[in-house]
Amino acid sequence: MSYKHLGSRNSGAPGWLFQRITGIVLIVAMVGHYILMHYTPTSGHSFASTFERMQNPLWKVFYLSFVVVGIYHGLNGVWGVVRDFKMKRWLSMTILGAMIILGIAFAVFGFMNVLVF
Amino acid sequence: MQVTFSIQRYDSSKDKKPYRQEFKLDVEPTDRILDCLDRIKWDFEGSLTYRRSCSHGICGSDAININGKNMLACQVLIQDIKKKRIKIDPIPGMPIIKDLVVDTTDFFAKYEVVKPYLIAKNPPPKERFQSVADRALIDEAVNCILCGACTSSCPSMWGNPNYLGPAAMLKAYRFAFDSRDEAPAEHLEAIDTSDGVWRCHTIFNCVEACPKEINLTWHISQLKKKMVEREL
Amino acid sequence: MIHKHDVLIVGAGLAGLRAAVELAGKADVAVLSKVFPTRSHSGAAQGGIAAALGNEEEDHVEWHIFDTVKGSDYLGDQDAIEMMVSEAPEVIIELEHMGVPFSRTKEGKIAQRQFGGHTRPKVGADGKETRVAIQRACYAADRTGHVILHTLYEQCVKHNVHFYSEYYVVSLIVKDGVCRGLVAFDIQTGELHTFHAKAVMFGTGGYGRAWKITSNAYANTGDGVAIAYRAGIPLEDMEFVQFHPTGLWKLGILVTEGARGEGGYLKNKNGERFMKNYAPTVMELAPRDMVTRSITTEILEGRGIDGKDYVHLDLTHVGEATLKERLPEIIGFAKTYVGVDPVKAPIPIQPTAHYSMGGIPTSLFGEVYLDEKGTILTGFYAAGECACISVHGANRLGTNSLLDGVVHGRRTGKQIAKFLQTAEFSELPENADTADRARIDELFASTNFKESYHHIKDTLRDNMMAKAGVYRNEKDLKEMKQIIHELREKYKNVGLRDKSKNFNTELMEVLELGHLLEFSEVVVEGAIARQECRGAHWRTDFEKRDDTNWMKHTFAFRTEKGIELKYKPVTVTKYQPMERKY
Amino acid sequence: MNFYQSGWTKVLTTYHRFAGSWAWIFHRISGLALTAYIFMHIIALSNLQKHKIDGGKAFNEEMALFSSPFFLVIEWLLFAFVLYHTLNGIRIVLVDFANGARYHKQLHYAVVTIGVIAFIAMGYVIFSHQVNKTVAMLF
Repeated sequence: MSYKHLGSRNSGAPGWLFQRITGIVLIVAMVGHYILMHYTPTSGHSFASTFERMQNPLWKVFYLSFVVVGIYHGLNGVWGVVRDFKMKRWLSMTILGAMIILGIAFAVFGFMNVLVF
Repeated sequence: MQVTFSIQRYDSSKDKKPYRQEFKLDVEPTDRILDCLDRIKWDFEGSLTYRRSCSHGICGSDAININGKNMLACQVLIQDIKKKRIKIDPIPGMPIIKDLVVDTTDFFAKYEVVKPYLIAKNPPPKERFQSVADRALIDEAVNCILCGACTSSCPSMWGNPNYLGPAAMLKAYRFAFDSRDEAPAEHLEAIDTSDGVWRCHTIFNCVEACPKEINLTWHISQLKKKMVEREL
Repeated sequence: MIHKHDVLIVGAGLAGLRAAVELAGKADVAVLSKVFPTRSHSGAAQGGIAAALGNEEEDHVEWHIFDTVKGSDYLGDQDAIEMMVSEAPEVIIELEHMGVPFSRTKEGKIAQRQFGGHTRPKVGADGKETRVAIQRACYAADRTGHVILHTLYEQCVKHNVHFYSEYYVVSLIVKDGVCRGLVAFDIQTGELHTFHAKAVMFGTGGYGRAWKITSNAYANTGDGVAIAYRAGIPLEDMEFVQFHPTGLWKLGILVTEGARGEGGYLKNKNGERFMKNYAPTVMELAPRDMVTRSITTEILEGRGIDGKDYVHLDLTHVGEATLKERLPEIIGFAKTYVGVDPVKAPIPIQPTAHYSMGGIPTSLFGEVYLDEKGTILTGFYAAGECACISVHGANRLGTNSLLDGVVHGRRTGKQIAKFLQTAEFSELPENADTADRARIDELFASTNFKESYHHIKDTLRDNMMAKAGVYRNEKDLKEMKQIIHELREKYKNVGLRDKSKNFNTELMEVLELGHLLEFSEVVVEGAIARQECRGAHWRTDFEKRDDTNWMKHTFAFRTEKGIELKYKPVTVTKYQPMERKY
Repeated sequence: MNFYQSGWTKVLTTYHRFAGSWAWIFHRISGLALTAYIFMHIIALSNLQKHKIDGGKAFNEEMALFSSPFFLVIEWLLFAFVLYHTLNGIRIVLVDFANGARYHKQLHYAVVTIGVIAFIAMGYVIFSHQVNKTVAMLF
């Protein structure tokens, strides 16, 4: 006898593993970000210092990846929450689609914030 | 000493919704909850219904919810519960047939999904050898009595009843990690789905609920690691 | 509703499931069980399953046969014992291949441990041969029954065996010497179903629930035995009921003999290992009937702990590591139920009703006898604890019960397969379920609750413990007979308070009580008649075993006038009775 | 027969919550909050895009607003979410890849202890500048 709901055959292994890897990456990035922002709280937040920092391509790469990894980790987490509820396939697929569009849109928007310099 | 039992009653053949009934009982601190249920049934309310058989925690019939925690009625003494008021419910997440008796059809259907049997061909004339260390790997997993306390305690299962649940995962582990099994992949494949092992969020409710003190989450995390190795 | 299957197996313990596995794929087989299959009480067996594998030390099938014959107090049929023990190694290997996770030796073979009554010859310094304990019990920690039961169920799942789980069988359909099926009700809906079959097999387990202190499950109410008896089948050797020496005090929960096999001591209130006075060569590893009597004697003579009705099982010297590895369940039980950590303190124990040697008389192949002369009832089979072949005689050796279940389940399965090659469906009598339907309707219709069934049950169990327990005498037994008569009268007025057909466990308990009363009378009747001391049947008004008059099996028949007893001689092949000393 | 089954919310609120379920609930809540925050953060920083026009004026004004005491408290709370999600994230990784499942409760208590200490320390860091400013103003 087989169970009526075998679930989708797609393995969740990559998603599960990337969630952990991106999590660790985010921890490192977050610590850096926090030190930077709070070590010199008055000057660190000013436009001048931000402008200066953004002239360095390495910082640009850092923030670009921060945006991508952050959005991925966040939305993948939300997707995990969504899948914890039994729902019709069309509904879960709609939610997934909306999340992907939202993710891409905000990634582009975030990129613009960085690439404007 | 006197203890109040508040028991959820429901007869699926006639009641629309469950209701609660209270019983006051003089008990000894060393009485089992099951003994108390028996006394209520025999002396007060003949229609109180629950499952039981071995009465010492090996058959797995009498998993119930006591004060919000899943446990075996025969394995908990009055003195283990520090309260004078004992709330008794059927284990959650499964349809109720009558009072404390739940429908376990789905639970066992999920168990069957993972191919819960040794897959091995061409047996040798004598026993298959297995080292003490290999046997130790499945030592905890073979203790499972299929009482359902774990699966019923899992928030992932409450949200998504299709989730296979910790008991089925443990069974998959028991065979996938048995050195004698020749097709671990077959057991693993069954749980490597969206309703399978990936719905486990290491909440540890199953570990708290297990009357045989099996650390199910540890076993599930071994399965996840094996799955990642297999996929990538 | 009528269901049709080639074979119906009642009871999903070791015997029933093993037979189902044997028949799966060869016939349309269905298993009925009043509890979900893995809840069967075979799962509570702890210590081990015996076979002369010789994995730990030299062993021979011959030695095992001898031990079983001697352990049975020479009441066991030696042809049956020989057959069972010879098949043992093969059957264990088969179980291992099915996936039973046995504990292992250093070389990776199936591990074995010592158990009561299992011995090997040893020539002492003085040239005399004595017998000392041998490691013969294959085990999986102290959960041997559990792992075998689950493995057999797994095999049934693999082979798509059809289960009717939570169906309670109420009667057999027998007509003109042919068993044609049975009547059962679905506990979940309360509907009565009729099952039509070519062959019916019972593997319904024992009847230990008739005693107050018992290691048996609530379910072990001897239903199969009583149903067969009502269907006109005699019962064999019912007076032989084994009391396990070590049950947890007051609760009767089993503490495996493996605890003594691992080196545990029995101590009285003086801290003395009293078994040296009763069985000097094997001490605590004497057969169960002897140890039980020794403990009971100690208690009766005032040497129980604090003068109470228990003695100590001391495991503190065995060592924490060994205990945790080999007896984890026992540690759990002791901590949960009596608040004792066996690593640090001795466990309070008392004898507990454990195993039913008697039951439905069968041939070596599980065919059920209709009388003491060997007439066979076509289409009906029995195996396991509910059957009496008789391999256990007057006293079963530890670890031989699982062996009995598996060996005879398998052999009966094979026999049924053979029978099915030629068998046809016999016609089902009309209205086969009328009587049962009437009985159940009557219970549902009862308006008053004149007698409480549990009061009758408690009275029965208390008295059986006191009067038909470890030690018996004529006066007590006759009183017991009278009590049962009175209780049977009261039972007629029992009614139901729960009128819902949905999962009515009260109805089930009432029907079970009827079965308890039915066979308890047979137990008492057989015990009154048997004027000797043999194995588990120990009469204080007789001094010893009487081989001249009593080397025979009791057959109890249900007649209009009451119970009629007849006898059948014991089959002796190689081993002549001798004094039973250890 | 109409089998009755309690709904998800009822079960979730009545079932006893052990260390592990608290950890899971907090992890979920903080995770969802942080995801929402990422989006808000990106929107907030979009003022940077105006710098070619206004030379960073809008951005600086926004930053000045954020350094007001009210937003400092909000920032401190945000840090609590970040902190918990980070520490429990480490706990989850230990459960998944190391032998953490055997010590999940101890790990949870460690997370809570370290979290509380770090939260207070961060409070000092955030508000000390404010305190310094206030002190400097008074004297």
